[in-house]
Amino acid sequence: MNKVVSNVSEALIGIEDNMTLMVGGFGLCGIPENSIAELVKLGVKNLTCISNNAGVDNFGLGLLLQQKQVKKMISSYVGENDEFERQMLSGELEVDLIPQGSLAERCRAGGAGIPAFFTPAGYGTEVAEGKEVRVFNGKPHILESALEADFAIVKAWKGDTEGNLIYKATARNFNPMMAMAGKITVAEVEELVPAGELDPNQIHTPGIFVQRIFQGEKFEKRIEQRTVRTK
Amino acid sequence: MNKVVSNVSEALIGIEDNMTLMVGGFGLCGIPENSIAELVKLGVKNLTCISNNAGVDNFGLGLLLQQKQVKKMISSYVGENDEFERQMLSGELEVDLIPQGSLAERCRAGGAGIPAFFTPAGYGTEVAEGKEVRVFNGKPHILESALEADFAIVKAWKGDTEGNLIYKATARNFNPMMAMAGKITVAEVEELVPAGELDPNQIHTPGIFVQRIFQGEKFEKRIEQRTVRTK
Amino acid sequence: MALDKVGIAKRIAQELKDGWYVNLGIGIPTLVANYIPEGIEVEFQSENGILGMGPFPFEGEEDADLINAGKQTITATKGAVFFDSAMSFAMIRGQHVQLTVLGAMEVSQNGDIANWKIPGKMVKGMGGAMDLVASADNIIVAMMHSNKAGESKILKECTLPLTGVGCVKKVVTELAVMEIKDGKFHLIERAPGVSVEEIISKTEGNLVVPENVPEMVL
Amino acid sequence: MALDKVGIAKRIAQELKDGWYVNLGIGIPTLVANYIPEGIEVEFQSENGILGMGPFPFEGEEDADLINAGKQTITATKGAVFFDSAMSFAMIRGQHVQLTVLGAMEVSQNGDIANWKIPGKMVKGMGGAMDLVASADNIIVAMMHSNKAGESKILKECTLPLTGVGCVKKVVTELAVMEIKDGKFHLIERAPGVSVEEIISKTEGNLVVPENVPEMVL
Repeated sequence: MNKVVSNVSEALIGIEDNMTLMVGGFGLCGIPENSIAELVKLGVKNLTCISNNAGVDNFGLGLLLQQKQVKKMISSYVGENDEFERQMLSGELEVDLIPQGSLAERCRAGGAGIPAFFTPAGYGTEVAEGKEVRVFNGKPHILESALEADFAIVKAWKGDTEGNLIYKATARNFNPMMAMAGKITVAEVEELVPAGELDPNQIHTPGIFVQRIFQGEKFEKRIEQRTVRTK
Repeated sequence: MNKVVSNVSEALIGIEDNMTLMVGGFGLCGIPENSIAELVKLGVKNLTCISNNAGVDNFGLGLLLQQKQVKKMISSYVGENDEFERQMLSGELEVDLIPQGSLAERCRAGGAGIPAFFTPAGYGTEVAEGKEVRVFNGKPHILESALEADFAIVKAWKGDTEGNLIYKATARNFNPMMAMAGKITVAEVEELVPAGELDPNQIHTPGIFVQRIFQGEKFEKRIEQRTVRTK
Repeated sequence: MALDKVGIAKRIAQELKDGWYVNLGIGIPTLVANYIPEGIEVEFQSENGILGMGPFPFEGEEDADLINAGKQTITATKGAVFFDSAMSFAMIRGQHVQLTVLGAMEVSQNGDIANWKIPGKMVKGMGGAMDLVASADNIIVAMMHSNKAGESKILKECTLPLTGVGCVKKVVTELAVMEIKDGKFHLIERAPGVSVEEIISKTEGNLVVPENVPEMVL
Repeated sequence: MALDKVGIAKRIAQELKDGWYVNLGIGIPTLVANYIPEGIEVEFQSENGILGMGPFPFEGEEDADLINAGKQTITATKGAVFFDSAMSFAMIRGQHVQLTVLGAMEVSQNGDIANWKIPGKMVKGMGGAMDLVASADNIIVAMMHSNKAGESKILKECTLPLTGVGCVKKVVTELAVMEIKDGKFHLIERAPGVSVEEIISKTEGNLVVPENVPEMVL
């Protein structure tokens, strides 16, 4: 089943204002750089973005925030993204902050047909407001619901023409669950190979979850915190 | 973190009458043969076994059924196992039959600290009896709870001294989720290698879930339905 | 003349659409893989953990670690993937599989299906069937119209413990293709040489029969 | 004399036990990895998807695809594993990680912790902290005893939005080691040269002080 599209423009056909997008990555690690650049170019607005964080001010999803293309962020971490924090505190941007594990599991649940599940994370905090609480084994849990998206945009290391994906190291992060949860899932990969070249035993995201795949033109792979030791 | 034990006897130390065991495998594929043989030898009784099915009459978990070591099976499929069916119909054996996907997800939930989740599988059937029903997106779902076990016994293709596991082809099946859900997880592997020899990007079960690992002495790998075509 | 198993499989294969991921149950459904219409590409999922199931292996090339949900030795196609059971049912429950074909002991006119248990007599277990029928949008049942005693299995209401409720969309038997909608069976096609009267007489459930019932073209 | 950050990290490192999997938060907790007691082996999990986190890479060997939860470039030890975020929090939520060390803005005497938000002023987000504190059996907080204005952060009740409820077991500050039980802080050790009186004066929450409070040995 050939899922290959010729370039990023073709990959993002159908993305419109007001849509909900999942965008893979953790910080600047494992983010779909080419697709994000294209979203800026397209100028689509009022997006709801589900992404663990929003990159930094001038890279990653931070670029969409700068252009005011995002209406709402569903994330676990703002961190060092000043523009994100500013827009949130000023009320320009709606933000739904949720625990990182719940975010990951809610994406997986969306892809796996599980509409809701109980987790202890967030009990007794703002996160639990308005959510059902139930005690299991003497411990209170809250009911969390599945997340889905019109488009999920993920980044992988290698992919084949059938849409099978392999991620590298910690660039895997949220990408596999988001790939499962998109009505249309777009994968940009560093290296696109013919079907049969990847070991079927070693695929991280089976191609059934991927509708479109392309080889990204350029990956800057910016490092957020370069920490080293000397020899 | 060295998880290596010297043999199957050492691996199963602590297994006692009345315990709950998860046993990996689907049919005779990916079953922990050496551990099952040892359980027969140990003669532990009144076991509750969580396993997709119970092998065949004279191999796999069928061996424990023959020896009347099992009080209760929690499975999705009886299939062609006549002794399993006989003991169930005669009432000698308690059986909790649950949908295969729910079984897999309940094991994963047990390992992942999710006490319960909603699934559409089984709604309107015997499986739903006594379970909470809730409608999501217009579709009724039932609440299923997590499964855990005193011991989970799994079989992998390759493993390293840290307990990291890689499975082969469809012998993976229930092994990864059961590995997550055992209080003590025992892995028997075809090939045991030093830490660092397996690609960290390609581990199916991270060693954190495995308490004991050993190289199985002998794997018969019996085929249940040999189907071939001629050249 | 009533169809044989191969005939049923051939007719179901006509329902396949290009680009679909398909789960085939044990028995007749498995045969569907042999009759994929020309010019379309589909991929077969087996719930024990493979996407891209290929034909049986050549003699001597069987691999005990590579089986389908029927425990038969199989092969993997180019671009196939192996995964665990939780991932497999994530695909199924999450409706990423476009078509499920499975067998049944009974089907009712509101789309209920029973195929896992005869109380007191026989218990095969539901395996993955309950997940499949509760999740799939598109379910085709491959079955015989009557049981060995000659009693209809196409019923007003199922008598056996259910596998799923209101989920079957289409039934293909040795005699007919029927759609289920509005709480009734709708006769769509009849097997070559089989009369509408025979189908009516062997169908216990409410059957809507249009004026013209075309013969299947296999 | 009050401890510096390294001192706090060194003291917390004494809590490590052989065979533990440990999650270290951003900031002081990260430093704990540098002071693992001799003769024991622990493995570090970082919730963005690695088990077996090693030291920072040598210059020129940084890999943008290999970072920790603080977005710092790291290395992987022999036997390390990479995984996705769902699997990572399965480990955490499923209590497979034996110890979590994290920072805090406030801790209360019943074990509540606040560390993600100052309403109207600052929002970092909870990241993985809510999952970690709700799940871990063993949580140690590394923090300063007071804020920059000199106000105690060791409180009767937290004033900031909570990260978790009744979960903190132990607090290590620049002045003291305190255990939390029965709704009170219990002074266990004091930093070298720091008086019990100073600790009492800087602790707003109820503090149980035994007759003899040993100095930390670092």
